[in-house]
Amino acid sequence: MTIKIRYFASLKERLGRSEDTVAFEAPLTVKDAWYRANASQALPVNVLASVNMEYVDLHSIVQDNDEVAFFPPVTGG
Amino acid sequence: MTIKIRYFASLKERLGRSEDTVAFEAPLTVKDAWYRANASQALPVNVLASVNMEYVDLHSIVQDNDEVAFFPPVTGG
Amino acid sequence: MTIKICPTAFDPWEEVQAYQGNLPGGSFGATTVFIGTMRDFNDGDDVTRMHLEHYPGMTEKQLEKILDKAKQQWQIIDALVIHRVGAILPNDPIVLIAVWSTHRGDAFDASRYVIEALKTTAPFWKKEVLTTAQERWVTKNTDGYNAG
Amino acid sequence: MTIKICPTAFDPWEEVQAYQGNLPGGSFGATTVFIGTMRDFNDGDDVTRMHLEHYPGMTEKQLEKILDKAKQQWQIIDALVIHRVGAILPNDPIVLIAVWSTHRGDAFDASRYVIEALKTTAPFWKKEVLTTAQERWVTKNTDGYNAG
Repeated sequence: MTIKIRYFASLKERLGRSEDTVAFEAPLTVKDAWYRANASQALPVNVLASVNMEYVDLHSIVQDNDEVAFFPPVTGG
Repeated sequence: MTIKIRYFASLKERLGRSEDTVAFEAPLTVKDAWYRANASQALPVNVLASVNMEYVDLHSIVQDNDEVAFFPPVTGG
Repeated sequence: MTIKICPTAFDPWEEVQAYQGNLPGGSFGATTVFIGTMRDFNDGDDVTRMHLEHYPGMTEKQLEKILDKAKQQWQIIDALVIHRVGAILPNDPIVLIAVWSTHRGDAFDASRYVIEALKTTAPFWKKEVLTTAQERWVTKNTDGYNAG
Repeated sequence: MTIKICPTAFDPWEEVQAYQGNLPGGSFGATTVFIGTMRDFNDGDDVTRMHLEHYPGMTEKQLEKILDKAKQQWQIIDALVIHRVGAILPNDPIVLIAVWSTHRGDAFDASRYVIEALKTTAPFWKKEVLTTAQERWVTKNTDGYNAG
């Protein structure tokens, strides 16, 4: 099973890339997905996460083909 | 001493006139002014009153040449 | 701060666009506009037109007081108030309140204050003409916070 | 209910005028419009331009959820939300929220709700370019109720 992870805004700049693909077999949380892709980077404080464009908490379980995203607090409007 | 009294909207229609002139000598309240001009008509409930285009209560004393007005609750906007 | 009593129909968007064109660009971050438009129904009846009476002189004076109070309470850069008088048809704008400020909280709160204060203290009176040709004075304004 | 993500400059007054032209005349009594405009200063610094990033797909989805919630809570006839993305200059409108309703309380409350919800949940991010050529991400939105 695989998921796509996307990064936005300052987080994307800091990581130096806009997406990752992560393969997994056992059930994986959103937080686990971050550490699969960013072993050496602590999950930023205040980070927001979505799965398939809906906000989720970091303990949600991801499914095959999900699109996970991490991004800083939003500042539109 | 004289004052002008003006009436607006439904009150003007009911009285059938838009203004009166009232002459007086002793101190006169806004309420007194109404009864000088409308002896037979009770002061309407909820009526609003102004003197020289500022809201006043009915016990305010009028001065020579004041413009007094009576009108129903306002309904603009 | 500008107040206009307007005896003929006006286009609210053109008025605001033109007024904003005279404000220094880049100075304001928030604009709120409220427009009250004549509906073709009220209190369950079809309304064909309306006559809006006012007290010339006192109306302007009271509107100025309202804007002064708003300016004391909130950080406002500028404000425009336009109110129709005379014969009004359904779909005509009756009132326009536009407020410019640096931050949105001020513009929202001030414009809400101005319309509520206008509706309770500015001397305007509406008389409706129904499709039955019956005429009736509107006797009170609805509450803006719990509008029925 | 219409949501537009707009990569180029737009005229808010013309957008609202055109949109309202398609609504049935006489049906609405209240219109509120909020416009957020780019200022040429922020946090004490002069800002020359801004880049607005978003998450295509999620942004629209979240804005639709916000409008749906507003429609559940208030009596809304229609609403229009436009938000810029990409390169933005001072004095450019960034966001437009227009709400049409029968009574003013609904339009005011709904538009206030929509802008606050947009600012906390719609995935947009602003990066400012200062006159010093320094770039910085805006890290949080001001509180709309007690805007500093």
